[in-house]
Amino acid sequence: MAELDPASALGHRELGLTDEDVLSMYGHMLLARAVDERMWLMQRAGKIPFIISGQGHEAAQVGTTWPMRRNQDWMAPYYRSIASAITFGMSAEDIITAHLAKGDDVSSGGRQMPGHYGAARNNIVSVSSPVGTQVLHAVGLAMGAWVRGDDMVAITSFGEGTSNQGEIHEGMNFAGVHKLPVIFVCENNGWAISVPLERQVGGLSVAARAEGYGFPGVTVDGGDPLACYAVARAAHQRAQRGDGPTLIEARVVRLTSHSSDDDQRRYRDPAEVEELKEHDPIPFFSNRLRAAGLLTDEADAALRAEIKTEINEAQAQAEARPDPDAATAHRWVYAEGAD
Amino acid sequence: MAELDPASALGHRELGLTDEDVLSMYGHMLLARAVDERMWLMQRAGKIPFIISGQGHEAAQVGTTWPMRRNQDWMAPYYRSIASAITFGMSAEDIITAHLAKGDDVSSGGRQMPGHYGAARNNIVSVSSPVGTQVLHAVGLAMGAWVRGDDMVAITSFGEGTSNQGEIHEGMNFAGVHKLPVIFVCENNGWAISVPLERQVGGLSVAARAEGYGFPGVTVDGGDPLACYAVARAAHQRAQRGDGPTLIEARVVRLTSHSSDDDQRRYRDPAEVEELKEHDPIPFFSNRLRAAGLLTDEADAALRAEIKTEINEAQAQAEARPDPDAATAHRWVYAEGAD
Amino acid sequence: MAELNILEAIRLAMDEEMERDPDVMLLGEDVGRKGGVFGATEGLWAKYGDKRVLDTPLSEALIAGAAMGAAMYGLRPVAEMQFADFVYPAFNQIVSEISRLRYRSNNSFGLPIVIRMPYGGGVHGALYHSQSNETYFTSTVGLKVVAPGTPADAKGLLKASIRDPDPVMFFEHKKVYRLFRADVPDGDHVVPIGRADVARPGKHLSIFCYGYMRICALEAAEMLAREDGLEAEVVDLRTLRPLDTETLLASVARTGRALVVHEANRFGGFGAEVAATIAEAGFESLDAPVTRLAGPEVPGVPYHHNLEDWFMLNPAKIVEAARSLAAY
Amino acid sequence: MAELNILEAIRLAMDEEMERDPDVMLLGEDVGRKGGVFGATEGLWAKYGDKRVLDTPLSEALIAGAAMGAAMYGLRPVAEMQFADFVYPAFNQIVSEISRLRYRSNNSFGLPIVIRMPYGGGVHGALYHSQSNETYFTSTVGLKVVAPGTPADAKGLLKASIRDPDPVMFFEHKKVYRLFRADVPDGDHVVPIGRADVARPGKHLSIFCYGYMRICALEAAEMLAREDGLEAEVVDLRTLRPLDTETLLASVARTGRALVVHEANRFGGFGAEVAATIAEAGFESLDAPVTRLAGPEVPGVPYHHNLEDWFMLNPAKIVEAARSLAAY
Ligand SMILES: Cc1ncc(C[n+]2csc(CCOP(=O)(O)OP(=O)(O)O)c2C)c(N)n1
Ligand SMILES: Cc1ncc(C[n+]2csc(CCOP(=O)(O)OP(=O)(O)O)c2C)c(N)n1
Ligand SMILES: [Mg+2]
Ligand SMILES: [Mg+2]
Repeated sequence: MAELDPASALGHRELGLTDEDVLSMYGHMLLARAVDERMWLMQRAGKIPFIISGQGHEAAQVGTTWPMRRNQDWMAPYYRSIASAITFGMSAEDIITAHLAKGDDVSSGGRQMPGHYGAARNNIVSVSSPVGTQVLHAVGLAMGAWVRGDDMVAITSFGEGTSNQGEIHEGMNFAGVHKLPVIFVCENNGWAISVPLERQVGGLSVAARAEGYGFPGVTVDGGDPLACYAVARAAHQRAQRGDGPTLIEARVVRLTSHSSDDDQRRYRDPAEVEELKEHDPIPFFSNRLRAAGLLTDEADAALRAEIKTEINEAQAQAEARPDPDAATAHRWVYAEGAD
Repeated sequence: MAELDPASALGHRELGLTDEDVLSMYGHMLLARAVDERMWLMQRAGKIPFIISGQGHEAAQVGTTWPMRRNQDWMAPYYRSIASAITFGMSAEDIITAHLAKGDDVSSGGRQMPGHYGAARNNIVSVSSPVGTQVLHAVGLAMGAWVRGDDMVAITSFGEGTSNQGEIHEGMNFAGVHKLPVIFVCENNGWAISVPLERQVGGLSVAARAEGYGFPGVTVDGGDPLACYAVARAAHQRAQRGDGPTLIEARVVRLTSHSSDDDQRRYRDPAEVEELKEHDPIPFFSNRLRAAGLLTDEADAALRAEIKTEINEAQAQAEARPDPDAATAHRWVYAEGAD
Repeated sequence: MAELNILEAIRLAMDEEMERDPDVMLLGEDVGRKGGVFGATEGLWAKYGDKRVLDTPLSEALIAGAAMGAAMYGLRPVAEMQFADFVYPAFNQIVSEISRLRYRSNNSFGLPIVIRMPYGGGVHGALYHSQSNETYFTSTVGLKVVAPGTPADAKGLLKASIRDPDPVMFFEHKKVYRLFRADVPDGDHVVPIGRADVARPGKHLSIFCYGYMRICALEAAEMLAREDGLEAEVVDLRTLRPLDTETLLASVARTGRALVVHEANRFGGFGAEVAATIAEAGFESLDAPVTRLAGPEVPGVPYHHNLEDWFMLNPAKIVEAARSLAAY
Repeated sequence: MAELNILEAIRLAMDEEMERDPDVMLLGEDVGRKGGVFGATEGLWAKYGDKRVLDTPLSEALIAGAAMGAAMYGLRPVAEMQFADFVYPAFNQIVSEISRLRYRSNNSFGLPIVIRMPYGGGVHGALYHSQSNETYFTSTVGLKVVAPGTPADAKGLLKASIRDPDPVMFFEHKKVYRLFRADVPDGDHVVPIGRADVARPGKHLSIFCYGYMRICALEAAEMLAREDGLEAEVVDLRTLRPLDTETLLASVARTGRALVVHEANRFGGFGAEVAATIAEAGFESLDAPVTRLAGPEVPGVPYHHNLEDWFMLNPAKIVEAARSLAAY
């Protein structure tokens, strides 16, 4: 009797998700968080000079990237996209290796800063630092698929402060003109380093901008992975149908300071910082899964233990990898043999 | 008996305009058109190598700039802004002198191309060619007044193709955040050189973008100077009250090719080109003034004759001015005496 | 062999490459139905359709950034900036992104992109339709920079650029677009990037130039030969980055005198690199200081022809500089 | 006299100028409450309020463009780009607009704007938080470019820049922000733009440098004196545009040898202009080729310290280059 099954209250089945799927989503969130926390530890231990964190964004990232088809769709992420990168196929070891800047790190061979993910083999565009540039790359990927007539959907993410870069406007408008298959995800955590939403975004809503480009903008609770999944799935279907882009504004929290170089207590109300924990998407989803009868304390503990082992191994393996060799530092400015 | 007075049907009195005012608006439109036509003649006669025209935009320009206070408010115009510049205080002679690139041309002393107006003495920012840059300057002027606490309103204009430049997004958003006293006027003539609105503007409405920045966007018939005046007056009042910017999208027609270097028959439907004349704002307003009993054939003819004389004199005087001296070409890169 | 002007050669190169390779696409403002404001893409929209010859909105950052995305996806975009003067809104995409992707991804991604830009003065274009802004790109590691001066080179270098696995900034001087016709080899005529061309051999001094200055320098060399009996060697650099230092230095070794000529302003211009390279690596060959002749230190070409003439280099100015150098 | 580091000197210059002139205002990302990501504006928001110390949205073109509008209105904006690496979205405003307005308006408008930019590597910032991109601005006519290397110069040059009637790009090397403290004159200490500083006199060769390289060059000069008995003259250019050619040439006239040192990549870097100027105007003084020592030809500083160390110049590398040059 469906109405007595607490799991049905979760609503995931209507979205075409199995019980396994939602547990797997939860697992991805946990894994992303665990990698993230580990990197802060490594930073404090002096192993990594700098870290920039995705804590608080995991539900939005896992939810919005979940409908994307691995090795077919493409992603142009940003520096907080640990959970997105993991959902798209990068491993915990890949992420930690990148942060240790090892010579065979898949993102950049140790050339880029922490937080700059990328993997051609996973269709993940390499992150660069100037905020917002990736939005145009996602639009270009979508344009490429449209020119060729391929079934491909591109997704890209960025912060609400970044939404004020001119390039984002140019990209969204063009995607609107040609109804390109691209999904724009704004992870709105209310802060761009020290500048709050009210001083960043005229009108306070990033989603509201989509209408001006002729496509839908939706605001979603970025703490709820299933709500994020629902809007992203609709966006993915829309893109595949040739109906064009969607802008998703996921309201999230930034649980940490902007980066390990920042101290948010200098500009953020202590009460607000105190309250942040209540908006942590991980206990939120964990509780929902328990309420739905999909997760027990034991299963949760087992999952976390498994992840811990994975991270320990990932760190050990990553640390054992060779550092980059200065003798290769001049390479790959241009294709080799080409000039 | 007001209801029997045909002039009241024009509705200008409700807008606070006297009969003289509307006739003066009409005069400004005629003058701008006459200057414009004269420049095409001069171009064909080989006196000016290049011209870019405001024909079709006059009602929108006179209407939107009419509420601005000369020598108090500021304007950052664009290359079609002949009628705006004239309304703000530049003379026919100034405009023709600029096109002849004379040495004492107030805009640039012969340094800039035709169409690049500007006059510090009239609070008109010098036009440059990269489209859209002026929007940020208007925002900066408004910011300056806001920082100082001055009563000043800035107005800026640009085409609908230009609305897709990233800089416009950055400027509008910032103006929205701080409710700066600035009026954005998009003169939407449906074409950006050869690229039509449908391939330029996602969603087809520029005005719709304002909402995304938290301020009103209004679409207005740019062929009707009083309608344009009405929205601009409201925008000016709003700005003065500290309520922030307004985006006005004036739907106009481009009666000419993009410039004297272009031939619109190469890309524009002949039927559309044929039909353009029907949307000419000058006969439209002339007819309305006649219907309102404010203009007779004789008065119109007299006004036109007067303008013709003005233009003839302006041309004669402009032509008599000295050409720039190459010996001065190196000057004013920096303030002189400063290094 | 066909007799073509540079504009026709450029169009032909794009046409042939689009026929050869379905991944080649064009994008830019007015490149479609209108065929470009200079006509460089005329006829291609009708032939290849709306998507492969794509009229973009008036958004230069989009043009460059979308080209980058499409190139990652596997296409070979040829983007047009309507004027070199209007490339700056795309500067972030070109300099932060396009030039660096291969390096920063440790060769995971490469970007076969060409950005074509009409540049240069002497066309009554004033400050914003006359710029020679190659220096911003020649000093950017990760880009290649090409500036042809003949129809054959225009065709051959554009083909090489389209086939190149890395981003190429392709500078087309507006003044020579239709200035003259010359023989252009048919079919697969590819001029390798990175090689200068000794356009005229000589023994008394070397003139280094590119683009429109090639034509001016050749004319100047004629005058010098005729009037002064001076044999100037004219070296057309053709590719500015990577620079063909070997050919440069060999020329200076022969002549002992180097005159570097370009239209862009002198201070910090590309000529500084050429001069510094010669001054350092060719020190022993030099019988006189490496001399630069360049556009004046003003922020753009002023409009009125009195002022524009003052600004522009021409054969007479080159002759004058060459005479002083030869007399040193 | 106070003992300050460069960061403190910069903050003090802004504070004093804001006190002196109510038209001076600051704008940029995080310059307000946070006091800037490096702390350069710390305390100023509390002192001068929200409007005169204005946190902008994350929009660099806006920062530059609004500064221009405000300057036309009569203010004297001091804009901060959070990192020099992030100036490119503002490039159009700076290069098309800010640098040209006075010229193109025939002196109707002038723009007293300062754009402050933390630049330079050696701080584990990788490709996008390490750039030395001064070349894009030194080759732009209409801008002035300043790069101090001492606390006193930082204060004095920033004051001169704020008072200057024209736009100044002000480069602050991140690595020296807090590297050392030194005496800074109190009050109205203004160092004129356009004058180099002979930081250490010498007779065997001249080392031309700026910013962080001043410190490295002075250390190198110590080592050369101690270990080789070579007296290197260290000339800190301080202002890159306009360049103090007089001081440069006078130094080369004394030493006969010139080593130009900068962290930016070599090809087309600012050193090319310095070298070309010396090679041309100082030809008769030179006993050896003008030599450039610069960052390697890669598109940015790579992150891992193995790679970053490979990239960065340091006293030892300068010593080595100086020795070769002296031995020529
Ligand atoms: C073009 C550019 N300007 C400035 C910066 C410095 N910066 C890095 S992150 C950041 C704030 C971004 O805020 P938001 O977009 O809201 O993303 P969040 O970090 O909050 O997720 C800034 C100013 C940058 N990386 N790129
Ligand atoms: C940044 C930039 N890119 C390209 C151009 C070339 N250009 C000049 S006007 C124009 C079309 C402008 O169209 P729109 O904004 O609709 O204004 P309209 O001319 O129709 O009034 C173009 C592409 C330019 N001036 N600036
Ligand atoms: Mg944020
Ligand atoms: Mg238009």
